[in-house]
Amino acid sequence: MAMMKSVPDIHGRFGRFGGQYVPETLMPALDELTRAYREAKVDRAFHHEWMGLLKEYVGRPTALRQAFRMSEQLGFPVYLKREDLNHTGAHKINNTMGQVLLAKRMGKHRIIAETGAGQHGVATATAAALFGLHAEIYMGEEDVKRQALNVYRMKLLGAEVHAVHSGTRTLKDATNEAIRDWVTNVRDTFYVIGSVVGPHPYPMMVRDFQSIIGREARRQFRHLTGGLPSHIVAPVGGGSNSMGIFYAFRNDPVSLVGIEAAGDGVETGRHAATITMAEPGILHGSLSYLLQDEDGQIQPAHSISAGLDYPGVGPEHAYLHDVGRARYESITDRQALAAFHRLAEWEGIIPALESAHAVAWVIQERDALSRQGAKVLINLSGRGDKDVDAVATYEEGIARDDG
Amino acid sequence: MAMMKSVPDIHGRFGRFGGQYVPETLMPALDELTRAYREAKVDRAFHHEWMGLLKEYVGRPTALRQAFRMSEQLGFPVYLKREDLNHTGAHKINNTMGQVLLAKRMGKHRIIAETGAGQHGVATATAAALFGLHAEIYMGEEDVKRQALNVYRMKLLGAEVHAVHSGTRTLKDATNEAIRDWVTNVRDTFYVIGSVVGPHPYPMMVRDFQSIIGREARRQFRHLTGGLPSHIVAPVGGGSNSMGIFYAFRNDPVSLVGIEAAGDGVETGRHAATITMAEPGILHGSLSYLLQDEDGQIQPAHSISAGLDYPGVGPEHAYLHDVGRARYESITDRQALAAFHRLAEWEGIIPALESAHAVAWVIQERDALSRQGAKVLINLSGRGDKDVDAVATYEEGIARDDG
Amino acid sequence: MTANTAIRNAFERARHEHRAALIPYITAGYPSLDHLEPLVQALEAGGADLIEIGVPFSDPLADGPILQQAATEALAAGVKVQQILDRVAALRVSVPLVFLTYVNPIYRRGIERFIEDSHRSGIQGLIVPDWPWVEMREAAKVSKRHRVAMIPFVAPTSTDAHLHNIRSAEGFVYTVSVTGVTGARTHLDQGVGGLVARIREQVKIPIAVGFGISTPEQARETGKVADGVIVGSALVKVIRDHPDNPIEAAQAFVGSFRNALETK
Amino acid sequence: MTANTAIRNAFERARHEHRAALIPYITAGYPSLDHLEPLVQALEAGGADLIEIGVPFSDPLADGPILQQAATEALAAGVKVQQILDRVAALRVSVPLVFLTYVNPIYRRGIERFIEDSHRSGIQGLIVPDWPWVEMREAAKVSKRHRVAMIPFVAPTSTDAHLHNIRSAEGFVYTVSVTGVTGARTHLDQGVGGLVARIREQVKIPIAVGFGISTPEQARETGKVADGVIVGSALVKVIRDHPDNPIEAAQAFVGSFRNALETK
Ligand SMILES: Cc1ncc(COP(=O)(O)O)c(C=O)c1O
Ligand SMILES: Cc1ncc(COP(=O)(O)O)c(C=O)c1O
Repeated sequence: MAMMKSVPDIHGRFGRFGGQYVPETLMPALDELTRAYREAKVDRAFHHEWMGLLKEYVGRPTALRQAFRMSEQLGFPVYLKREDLNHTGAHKINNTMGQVLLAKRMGKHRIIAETGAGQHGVATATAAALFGLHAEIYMGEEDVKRQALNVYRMKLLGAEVHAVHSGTRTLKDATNEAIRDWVTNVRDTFYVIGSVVGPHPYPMMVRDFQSIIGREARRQFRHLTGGLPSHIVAPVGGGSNSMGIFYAFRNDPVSLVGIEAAGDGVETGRHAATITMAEPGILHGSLSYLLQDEDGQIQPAHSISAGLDYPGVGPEHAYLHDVGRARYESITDRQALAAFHRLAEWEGIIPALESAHAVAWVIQERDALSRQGAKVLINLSGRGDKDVDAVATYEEGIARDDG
Repeated sequence: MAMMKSVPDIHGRFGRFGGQYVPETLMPALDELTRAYREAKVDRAFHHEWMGLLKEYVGRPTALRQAFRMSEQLGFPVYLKREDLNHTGAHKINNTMGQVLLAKRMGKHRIIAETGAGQHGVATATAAALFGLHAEIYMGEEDVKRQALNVYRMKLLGAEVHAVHSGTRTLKDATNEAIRDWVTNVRDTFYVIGSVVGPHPYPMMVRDFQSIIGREARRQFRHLTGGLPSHIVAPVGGGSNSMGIFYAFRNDPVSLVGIEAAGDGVETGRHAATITMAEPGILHGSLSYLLQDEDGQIQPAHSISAGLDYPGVGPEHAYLHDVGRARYESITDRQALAAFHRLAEWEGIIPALESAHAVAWVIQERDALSRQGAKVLINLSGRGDKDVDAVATYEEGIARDDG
Repeated sequence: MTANTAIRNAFERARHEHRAALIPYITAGYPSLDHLEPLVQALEAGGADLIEIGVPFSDPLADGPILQQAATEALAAGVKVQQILDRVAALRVSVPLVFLTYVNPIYRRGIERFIEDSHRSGIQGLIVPDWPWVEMREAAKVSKRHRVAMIPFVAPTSTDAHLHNIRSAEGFVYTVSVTGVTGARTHLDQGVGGLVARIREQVKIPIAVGFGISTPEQARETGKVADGVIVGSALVKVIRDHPDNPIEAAQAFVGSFRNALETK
Repeated sequence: MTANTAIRNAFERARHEHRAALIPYITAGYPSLDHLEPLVQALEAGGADLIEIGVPFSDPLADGPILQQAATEALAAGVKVQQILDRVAALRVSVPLVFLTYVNPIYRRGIERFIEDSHRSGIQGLIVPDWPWVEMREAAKVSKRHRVAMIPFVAPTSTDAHLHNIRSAEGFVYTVSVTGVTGARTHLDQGVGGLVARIREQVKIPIAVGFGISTPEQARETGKVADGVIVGSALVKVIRDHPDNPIEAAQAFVGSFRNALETK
C-alpha cells in the first residue's frame, strides 16, 4: 500500500479540494488562525494542556470493545469505538476543547459556532464555560425544534442560542449566519467550526483534533486483537468523526467506509448523500462535493439525523473519494432507525441517529462482510439521548402512515 | 484514627442496622444470593470479567479533576469525581454490571428492578440487554412523568416498564411492587436492587460494587495532589454513590459528608432528609432510618430530585451516622437548583439534580471550608440530561409563583 | 390460659369436628373502625374458629391489590394503632384473635410494648409477613413472657433448616400456599399437600394454609390436608363489594366456607 | 473597448464632473425578471454611472437580511442563471454593467464558461464576495482574455500584502466600509477615509465604497473620499417598499443620491 500524500498543501488544498472561499474581511483572520494553529501544534505546553483536558475532563481515552451479541447475530466480529462516552455525549468535544484552547491562546473572548444536532453547540458551550468565555450558537429553527434537549443544555451552559429563520432553517443556514457574525465581529471573535469543513485551516485543524479517535482506536484494537480491523465504518455529516477515526489508519491495509444519510432514499432526491452524488462545488469556504442544482444553487439536505442533514462535506473526504482511498455508502432514515433499535437491544447502547447509520450499513452488508471474514470497527460517534424524543415522534408518524 | 470495624456481620448487621426483613418466601433466595455473591467475590474470573466490562464497556476509570473556576469562585480547591461520564450517565451502572453478571452466573434469566430517577432502571436494562436477559422495571407513576426520557430509554433497551400506581407513586412504591414481583417469581428471577438498601446481602454487595468509585478516586487524588482531600461530599438517596466513594476512605483522616434532600425545607415536613431525622425503622428488608409517623407508617418523601425522593436510606449510612464516622447535612430544592446552574456555567458540566445537592452544600459552606483550608472532593454521581426538562418546568412554576 | 392454649383449643375443637379450622382475615379500620366489632361478631357467627385482624401498614409488601387498598383507605381515614388496640380490647368475642401487621409498626412502638399492648387487648398471636423467624430473636423472649404466639411462616421455597428452626414455635404455622402476595387465585399450587406433609415431619403445632384461597371449594380441598384454612383477600373483597350490607355479606361468605369445611 | 476601458470611462466621466461615481445594485429577478429592464433603465435615468446586477444565490453569506430576502424570492420564483444572461444581453443601456454573485454559481457553470457568457451578455466585471483574490489564479487569465474585470475587495481588516497583491487588478476596488454584511446602517465606520488613503498608496484603479450606505447624506460624505459610491440594500429596500411603483421609486431614490453627489 502506497503512503498517502500529506495533505493539505500550504494553500489548504486536498488535491483540488479545499481552499479559502470567504469574504476578504475574513482572510486576515484565517491567516492569523493558521499561524496561531501552526505554532500551537508544535508547542508542547499546548499539546499537554489539551491532552490533559481530554483525559481529566472529557474522559478520554474512550472505550473500545467487541460488541459480542451483535457479532453473534451478524456472524463476524464487530467492535465499537465509544465516542458516545465523551463528556457531552459525542466526539464533537475533542475538537471544541482544542479550538477553544486556541481561542484563549489567541486572546479572543467571544466564541461563536454553528450547530445542527446541537452536539457541537453543546460541546462549544461547554468548552467556553470551562474557560469563562462568552459563546453564541447559531442553530436552524428546524433543528431547534427537533433537538430541544440540546438547546436547553446550551442555555444552561451559559451560551446564547440564536434560532436561524432563513433558508432551510437547518445547519447550512446556521453556518451562513455564523459566518455573517464572524465577518461582522471578526476582530474579537473566534469561530469554532464543528466539522472538517469551512475554509483552510479548519478542515486540517479539526481533523488533527479529531484524529485522537483513530490514534486511540488503532492502539486499542491492536492491543485487543493483535491486528487491525478489516473495515472501519463511520457516519459522515461534515465528516469530522469519520476523518478522526480514518486518519490514523490511512496508511494501513484497512477499508475506510464513510456512511452518508440517504434520507428517504437517494432516488427520491430527499437525502444528504453528498459524496454519493459527487458534484464538486464551493460552500462555506471550501471546494468540495455539494448537493446543488445545475445553477449551483444549494439543495436542501434531508435526514432524520440533524447531524447529517447538511448538503456539503469536508474537502478531505472529497479527496479520499477522488483518489479512491475511502468508499462512501448511504443508508436511509428507516434503516438507521432500525439499527438504532438493534444496537440498543443487542448491546445496551442507544446510539446517536448519526452513528446508527454506520451500524445500519454493517447490518445491511452482513453477508458480504461475513464472506470476507471481516473484522469491523464502527465509530460510535455519539449517544442517542438527544434523539429519543425525535425517534418517538417519527415512529408515531410512521405508525400512522402505515396504519 | 481508629480502624473502622468490618461490617456487616454474618447476620447482615451494621451495628444495630441492616438485617433481612422479608417474607419467608424470599429467605432462601437471599441465602442463595449471599452464597453466590461470596463465591463470586473471591473468584478471579468473575472479578476480571466485571472489571473488564467497567473498563471496556462502561468507560472506567472515570475522570477526576480540579474544578478550577469553581475553586476560584469559592476560594479553596474543589475536585470532581466524574461518575456522570459512565455509560448511561451515572454511577448506577457500576452496580448493575456486577449484579447482572452475578444473575447470569446464577442462571437466572429474568431481571427485575425498581427505579426512581430512572437511572438505575436504565442501567439495569442496559446490563440485561448486554447479556441478553429479560428485564422488567418498576417505576412510580409520578417518576414516569418527571423522568420521561429515562422511561423511553429503558424501553429502547428492550425492558418492560411497569408504572406503579399505588401509594405515593414514587420510588418507595416501585420498590414494594418489585418485592411483590420477586416474591411471586423468586425461582427464576434476580432482583437487581439499585442502592445500598434492602435485605442483606444487598447493602454489602452494592457497596462493594460501588466502592470502585472511591478506590479510583483515592488513587487519582493522591496522584494529582500528593495527598488526600479534607472533605468528601456526596448526595445521599439510598446511599450507593456516597457509600461507593466513602468506603475506600473510611480509615483515612477525611471528613465524609453525605447530603440529603431537604426538599421544601426540613422544617416544612416536605423533604427526604432521612438521616437528619434519624428515626430508626424497618422498610424494604432492613433496619435503618426512616421517614415515618408515630405509628411507623412511612411518610412520603419530597425532593425535586427523583433519585433522592426516598423515605429510607442504606443501613450502613445509619451506622456511620450512629458511630459518628460520617456527617449528614441537607440541601433544599432551591439550593440544589441554583447549584445545578452554577456548575453548568462554571465548569461546563450539567450535573444530575442529585449531584447538585452535593455541589450546593459546598457552596453554602464556602466560608467555613475556606477558613479550614479545605480540599473538597465532590462525587458527581450523574449527569443532568435527564433533569433538563423537569428543571425547565419547575423554574417556569417558580417564575409564575414569584411573578 | 396461655396464648398457646387459646389457639390450640381452637384448632382442637375443629379437629374434634373432623374439619379444618376456619381463619378469616379483616383489615381493622376497613370499611371503618366502627365496622370492626360487628364484623368480628359476624365472622364468629358465620363459623370462624380464629380471626386475623389486620393492623394497616402504609407499605404492605406481601399484600396484593385488595388488601393494599383496604389498608390505604383505613390509613387515609386516620386509623391509628392505639385506636385499634382500644377497640380490640373492648370486643366481646369468644374465638381467639391474632394481629396481622408488618414489622415497622411493631418496631416503632417498641417490640416489647407492642406485644404487651396486644396481649392486654386480648390478642393471642402476631403474624408479621416481613419479620422472618431468624430476625425474631429479641421478640421471642418477650412474646413468651406475654403469652403472645409469634406465628411462623412456611413458603413453598422454605428450606429444611427453616422447618427445623420453627420447631419451637407456638400457635400455628402460617403456610403460604404459593410463592406470591395475598390475593384471590383461581387455582392453587398443586404442591401444597406435599408442603404440609414436609412441615408435619418437623413441626408439631397446627398447620394453617393461606394466600389465594377464594372459594369454598378451594377451602374444602385445602382443609383435607391442613389443620386450618385462612381466607383474606376474598373476604375483604366481599366486604368491599357490599357497601350497603358488609356485615351480612361477610357473615354469609364465611358461613359458606364453614359449610364447605364441614362437608366431606 | 476592453472591460477595463468601459469601467474606467465611467469613473472618469464622474471625475470630470468633480463627483464620485454612483453605483446602484439590484437583484436580478426581484421583484421579477420582467422588472430587470425597466429597473436598469430607471437607474440609468436616475443618474447611475455603473450598475451592479446581482445574480441570486441560495446561500448569500455576505448579505444582510434585505438582499437575502430578495435572492430567496427570486430563486423561489424560479429564476435561472441562463435567463438572467439572456435578459442582460437584451438590455439597452449605455452605462457599464457588472455582476455580483457568489463563487458557486460561477464554479458550477464552469469558470471559463461563466466569464465568457457574462462577457457575451455585455457584462464588464464580476464582483464575488466569497472569492478572495488569492483563490482567483485560474479565473484571472480567463477574465483577462474575455476583458471581464474581476473586482477585488478591500476590507477594514485587509493587510498591506493584500493591497500589494491587487495592484494588478482591473475595474475598480470594492472597498467594504465596515466589517460586516450588506445592509443599511445608520452610521458608517469612521475609518473609511483612512482605508481609502491606504488603498490609494498601492492601487491605481478607482476606489468605490459600499456596504451600508443608505442615505444621500452618507453617499455625499463617502463621495468626498472615494471615487465611487455603491448603494445596494437601501435601494432594494425601496423597491420592496414600493410594490406598486418600484421603477419610479428606484429612479427617484437613485436620483436623490446623484443630487447629493453633485452637491459639494
Ligand atoms: C453524534 C454525531 N455523529 C456524527 C455527526 C456528524 O458530524 P461529523 O460528520 O462531522 O462527524 C454529528 C454532528 O452533529 C453528531 O452529533
Ligand atoms: C445521579 C444519581 N445520583 C444519586 C442518586 C441517589 O442514589 P444513591 O444515594 O443510591 O447514590 C441517584 C438515584 O437515582 C442518581 O441517579
